[in-house]
Amino acid sequence: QSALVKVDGSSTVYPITEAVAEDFQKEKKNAIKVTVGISGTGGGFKKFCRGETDVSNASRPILKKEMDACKELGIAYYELPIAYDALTVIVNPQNNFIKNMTVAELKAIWEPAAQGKITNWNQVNPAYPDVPLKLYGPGADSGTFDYFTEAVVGKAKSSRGDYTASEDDNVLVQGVSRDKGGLGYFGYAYYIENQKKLKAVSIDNGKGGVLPSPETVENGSYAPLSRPIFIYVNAKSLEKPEVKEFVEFYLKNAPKLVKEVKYVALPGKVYEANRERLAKKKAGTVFGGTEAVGMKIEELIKREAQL
Amino acid sequence: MSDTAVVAARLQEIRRIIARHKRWDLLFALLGLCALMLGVLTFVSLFAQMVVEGGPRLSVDFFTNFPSRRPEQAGILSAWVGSTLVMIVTALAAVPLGVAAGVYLEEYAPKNLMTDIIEINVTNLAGVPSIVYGLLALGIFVYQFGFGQSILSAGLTLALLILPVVIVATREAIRAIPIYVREGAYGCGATQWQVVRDHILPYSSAGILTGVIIGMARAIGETAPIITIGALTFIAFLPPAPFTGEPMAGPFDWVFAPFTVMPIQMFNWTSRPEEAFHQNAAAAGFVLVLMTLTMNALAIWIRYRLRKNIKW
Amino acid sequence: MSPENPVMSSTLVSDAPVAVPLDHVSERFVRRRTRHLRETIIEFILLAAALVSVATTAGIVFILVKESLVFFDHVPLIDFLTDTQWTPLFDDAHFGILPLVSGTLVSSGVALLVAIPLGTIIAIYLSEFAPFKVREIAKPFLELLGGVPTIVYGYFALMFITPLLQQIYPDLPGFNLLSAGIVMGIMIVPYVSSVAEDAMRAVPMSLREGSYAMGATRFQTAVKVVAPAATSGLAAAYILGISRAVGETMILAVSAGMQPNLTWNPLEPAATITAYIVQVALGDLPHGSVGYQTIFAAGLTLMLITLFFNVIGHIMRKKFREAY
Amino acid sequence: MTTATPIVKAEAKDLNFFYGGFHALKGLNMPVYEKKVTALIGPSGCGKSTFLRCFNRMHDLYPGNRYQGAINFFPDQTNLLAEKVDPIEVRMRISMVFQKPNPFPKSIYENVAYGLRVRGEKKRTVLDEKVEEALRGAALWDEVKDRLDDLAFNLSGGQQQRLCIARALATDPELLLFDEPTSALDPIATASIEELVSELKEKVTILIVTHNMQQAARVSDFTAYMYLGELIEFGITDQIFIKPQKKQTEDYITGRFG
Amino acid sequence: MTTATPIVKAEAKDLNFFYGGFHALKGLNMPVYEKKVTALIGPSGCGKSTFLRCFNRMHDLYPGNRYQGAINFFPDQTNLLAEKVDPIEVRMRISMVFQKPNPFPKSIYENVAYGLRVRGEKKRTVLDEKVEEALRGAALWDEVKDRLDDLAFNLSGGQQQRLCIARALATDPELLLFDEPTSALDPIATASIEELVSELKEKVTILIVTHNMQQAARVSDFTAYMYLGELIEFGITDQIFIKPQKKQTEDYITGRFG
Ligand SMILES: Nc1ncnc2c1ncn2[C@@H]1O[C@H](COP(=O)(O)OP(=O)(O)OP(=O)(O)O)[C@@H](O)[C@H]1O
Ligand SMILES: Nc1ncnc2c1ncn2[C@@H]1O[C@H](COP(=O)(O)OP(=O)(O)OP(=O)(O)O)[C@@H](O)[C@H]1O
Ligand SMILES: [Mg+2]
Ligand SMILES: [Mg+2]
Ligand SMILES: O=P([O-])([O-])[O-]
Repeated sequence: QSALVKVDGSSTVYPITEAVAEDFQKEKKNAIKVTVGISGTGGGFKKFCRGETDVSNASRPILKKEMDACKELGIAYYELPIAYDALTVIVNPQNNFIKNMTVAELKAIWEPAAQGKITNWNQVNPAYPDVPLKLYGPGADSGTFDYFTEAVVGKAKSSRGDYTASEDDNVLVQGVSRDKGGLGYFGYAYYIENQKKLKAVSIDNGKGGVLPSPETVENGSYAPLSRPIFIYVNAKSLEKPEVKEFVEFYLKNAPKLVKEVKYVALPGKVYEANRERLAKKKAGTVFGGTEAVGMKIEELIKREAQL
Repeated sequence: MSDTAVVAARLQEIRRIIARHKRWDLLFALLGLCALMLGVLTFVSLFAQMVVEGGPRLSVDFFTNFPSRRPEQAGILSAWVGSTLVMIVTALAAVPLGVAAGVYLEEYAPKNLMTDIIEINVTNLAGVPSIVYGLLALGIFVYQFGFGQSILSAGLTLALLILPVVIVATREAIRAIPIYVREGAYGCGATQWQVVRDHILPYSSAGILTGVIIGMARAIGETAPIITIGALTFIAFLPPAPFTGEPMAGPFDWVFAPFTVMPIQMFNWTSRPEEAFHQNAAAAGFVLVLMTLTMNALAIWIRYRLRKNIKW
Repeated sequence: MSPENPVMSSTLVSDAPVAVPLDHVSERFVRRRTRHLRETIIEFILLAAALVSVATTAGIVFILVKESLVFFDHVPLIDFLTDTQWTPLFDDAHFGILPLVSGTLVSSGVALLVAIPLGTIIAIYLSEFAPFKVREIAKPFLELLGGVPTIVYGYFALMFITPLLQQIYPDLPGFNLLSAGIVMGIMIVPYVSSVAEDAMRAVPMSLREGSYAMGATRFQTAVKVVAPAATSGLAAAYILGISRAVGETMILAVSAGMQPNLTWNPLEPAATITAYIVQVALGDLPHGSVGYQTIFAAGLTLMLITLFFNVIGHIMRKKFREAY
Repeated sequence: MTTATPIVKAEAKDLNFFYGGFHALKGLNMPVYEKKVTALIGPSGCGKSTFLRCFNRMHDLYPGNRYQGAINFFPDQTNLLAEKVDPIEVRMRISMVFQKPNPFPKSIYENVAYGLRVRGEKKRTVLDEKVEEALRGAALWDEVKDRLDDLAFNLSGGQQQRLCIARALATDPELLLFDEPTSALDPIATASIEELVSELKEKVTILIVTHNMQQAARVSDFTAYMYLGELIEFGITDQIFIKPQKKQTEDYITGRFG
Repeated sequence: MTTATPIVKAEAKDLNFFYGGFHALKGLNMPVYEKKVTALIGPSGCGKSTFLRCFNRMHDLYPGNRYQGAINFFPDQTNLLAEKVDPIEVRMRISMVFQKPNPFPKSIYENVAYGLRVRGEKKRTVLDEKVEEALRGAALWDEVKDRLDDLAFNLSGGQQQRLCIARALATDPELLLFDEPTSALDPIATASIEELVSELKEKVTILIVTHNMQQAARVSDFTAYMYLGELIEFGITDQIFIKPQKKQTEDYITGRFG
């Protein structure tokens, strides 16, 4: 039986891990095998906390419930942020009255109170024309949704419900690109690949509109909609040489591969910090079982240092 | 009025009525043809679209490569092998189980409340969403029986999923066997099992096959339940072939191997942002339909051979 | 002689055989032990196979009920049944199943409005009108419709049918139950048409002859005699179709909008029970949370709905079958 | 038997029939006289049913069947088998009752009304009247008049057969074909149907197939004996049974056959 | 007719039979003599087939059927209808040939060999020998000896019926039941089967149902006339046909029935 590294979890993180696994296997000439599954962050953690997988992809930090489950079986883990996903707010390309939106405007649109009431662009801002407002977003079971609501509305999972939801972001792309009054949000990669059909909205967080781009994400100016995504590594698995090699390979090659699959790489020092944590065996999460919104990279590193 | 005149008048009346009714005949024949064409054309256009979009991706490499982040290098090797193996397990489980259940209900079961309950139960299972089968299988096959996230678990899950179709088809096929064939066999002193083995099963096999085909066509396209029980998406190696490798694999080791299947690969590519992956998805869809087609063609051929010898 | 004692018109009758002891059974006619045992074992095995489907149901029900019980600890049943909002994963959580039920019923309804007439017409056409060759070729072809991956249908609805409908009805939202239902209907057509055609072909030729002999046309024979005579088989076909429609997932997840919306209007977007279950089962939610458990309560509801239809269908079919 | 020369209602002329490659009827020539009962007898498989079913073009329902020759129908002298004659038109004039009662899965009323509805009759009063008349004609009215909405399947075999006769009568056919109408019935039902046939011939021409020679002798005016697809002998029933011209016929009738 | 006193092979004693609630056979008492042909005649629906099928417990196949009384079988002195008797053992000794030829969709050889295979015979030589013997016994050997692997369906109706007889003969039954074996056949096939029956009785006891009185007269030694589930008259065939004791029987036989 040749060495095997088992990874499962988030579909958002999947493309990165797939790229890493592919290259890793090539480099090891198939002496070490890697498998990657997609059962969602929640499904991934379920397996992870039963000790069935070595690495779990996660598009959000581990939550209280999952921490408890892991603890129950004595599973310790390392939490490694590996990339940024810039949540991108997009509108139909024919929409020429929107270039820039404030977080407050987004909140007015998405907060629960808006349900059934804010149905026209001119209700968002009287300067906007009389065009029906149609909303598109990820399903309420996704990390993206949790993050967006917390960042925009101010409370995780607090959102209006009358929007078209899909787990498949391409469906959202289709929706907004065919709907003149459409507005939606999803991962940056989908915007990059569909720039012809969509228009990104720059986000004004008090300091003028900022469009998502690798630079603005990395320098922290695209806020509060850039979120880190993670892999979690089973501490016991890490004692196995194949898992150790894989994770090291992951951290080493992440900057290059993350870019290749159209996500935004974290600053080099984060990967550095990750390596250090592994070396110093600093297990656990820095988020305490809750969503962390708008956390700057610096803050993240600082928190990690406290582990 | 003469007799002839009366008849002539009547004839005229009849002809008028017939002409009127014939219009309906024609209209309905057209309507039927249109309905048929609607179905057939939908299929043809779906298929054509997959060919047009995915055609350029079809090459030997596409079949022999593992998944990759680079769309032009990504292939479906692990997926088609996985689908084939899972289908084998599914067929091996669903066909005997479904046929045995059908035989029991049709030939053995006393016609009482219990049969009614089993009958309702079977049709009811046909309406349970496939993902629920996945949840069940995760608990039973993966954990309870300890089969793990393997080809075996997946095959059995899909077998449960298509069981109702196989059972219903089996029963219908058995019902079509004329009663006098049974009587002839019993008349020779055959026991119930001998009648089933020597007559009922051979003569109903064509109809059973139809049910197996419909069921397998559904099974090969299922995604959700297989994901639930833990099929992978990236897997760059194949299950161990019997008696190969180091240490040598046993004859059935492959059933416990991790795997992926075509619809998962396809689903994954569909939801990727890059357009090029969507072409891969179309190509995978094309291959999937082709696999279904092959399965169907095989079965239709067998069915034809079986039917040739049997006409009541 | 009385009629009870038949006339024995010959002397032969007098030499009646020796009286037979009442329950004497000669060795030759007693049951062979091994054979009987083998038959019993086989019957038992077959019964066991039949019980697999029962066990499957039991397993499903067990899982659904077990998890639902936890769910109903958090959510009163009355809310579940009467609340008109389904937002279990939102901060302001509501647990009214009705929007999902309405979505399920409307989408299935649309699908059946497509599949049943279309399937029936095709079945009648194939069994009563089409030349032999057309039937033999068209039927397997149609059956292929059931083999196209449903995700392909989902995109077909979204990218082709919806724009097409928007040509006719410009106000149609990009996601709606109508186009999802239509495509689902097309997918189900072979289920209905194949089984229905089998049923109609099984109608004895003597009934057709009776009708034609009265001077009826093909259409009259098909509609007035053959179809009514095949009612039981048609019902089976429809029930299979309904089951398939109610259980379908992917098409709806892709093209219906996934928006829990208490509406009976197929022109609106909505979510169905199945689409909701898949979405959550494969999503980010921590397992074991109330949000995750909603899928079991939803699944249980769906199962009860299908059970309801199935029992009605079963009773109806039995009644019709007795008519023969 | 009446003494006046009977009128020809229909007449087979050099009639041949083929089931695909099988030559089932071989050059038949035979008249059917108006308002008489003509019986077709002969051993099993000799082509009686095949012949009968030519009259209302039943064979058109199955592929591969082929007619040759003519069945001329009077008074309009139509060749029923001609290409350009619509089989539906033929069947509207010539009704048939089958060996096994084959009522439709409908109510008694609707069964009888079926032929009328097929002809486009919708008026309830007309239907009511015709249905009653036909049921009376088939000697069934008294038994079913209170349960016209019952399913036809709930009738006994003999009643079902009489229902089928009523169905055939309702449309005032010019010729009535019976294919062994009593072979599936018990003796009591058989007797009542034989009686009915005798009554019916006052109004309509009847051609009846039977494997029961006693029945042929009882109900028919003319009898035709067929053997292996050929018409061996045709004549007045009494003559056929008392003094057949052909040895073959005699053998068959006296049971010394084989 | 032989002159020696015949031996009783089987005997119905107060036999009643019920299809669910329907009382189909009413207190039948009748012997079946060894190596003789006994014919059952009577109008359609009188219970001939029902009676015949009691002998090999065919009714056991359907739910709701009920026997009462006994059919005693000799020399075993066993009541075939007794609870403890295994119907399969009964059928292994009492073969049946049905009204419609019902060969299995298998080869000619396999059709005949089936009864032997059911009994566990696997030796090819034994099978070959018995199959040939049975086919010769059914007067079919010469016609089919070169095509034993052909499908049975490719035979003509008469050949199929003889094949079914061969199938029944292959297992050396003690009693052979025929249910209207020629009613679906043409006269030539009928004649050959009647001849066969006459030959067979040298080896085996035969009980035959027929609706054809000439046939009964030709082939049987004893005849039983049934009516509405009752046995009206039983006796030596010649006596029954020439001088029946009952008016009812006479009426039926002379065709003056109804
Ligand atoms: N559909 C068919 N295809 C081929 N041959 C047929 C078909 N129907 C009947 N025959 C043959 O045609 C011949 C005449 O059959 P037909 O049914 O007319 O006989 P019949 O005189 O009515 O016999 P019976 O008294 O048994 O009803 C028979 O040899 C029969 O085998
Ligand atoms: N399965 C059954 N259920 C109920 N009644 C039946 C069943 N089979 C036959 N009968 C009835 O039993 C009676 C005797 O039937 P049986 O078949 O023995 O008649 P038969 O003398 O063989 O007539 P035929 O000459 O028409 O074959 C008939 O009245 C028939 O309707
Ligand atoms: Mg006939
Ligand atoms: Mg009978
Ligand atoms: O698969 P996700 O957890 O990233 O939605």
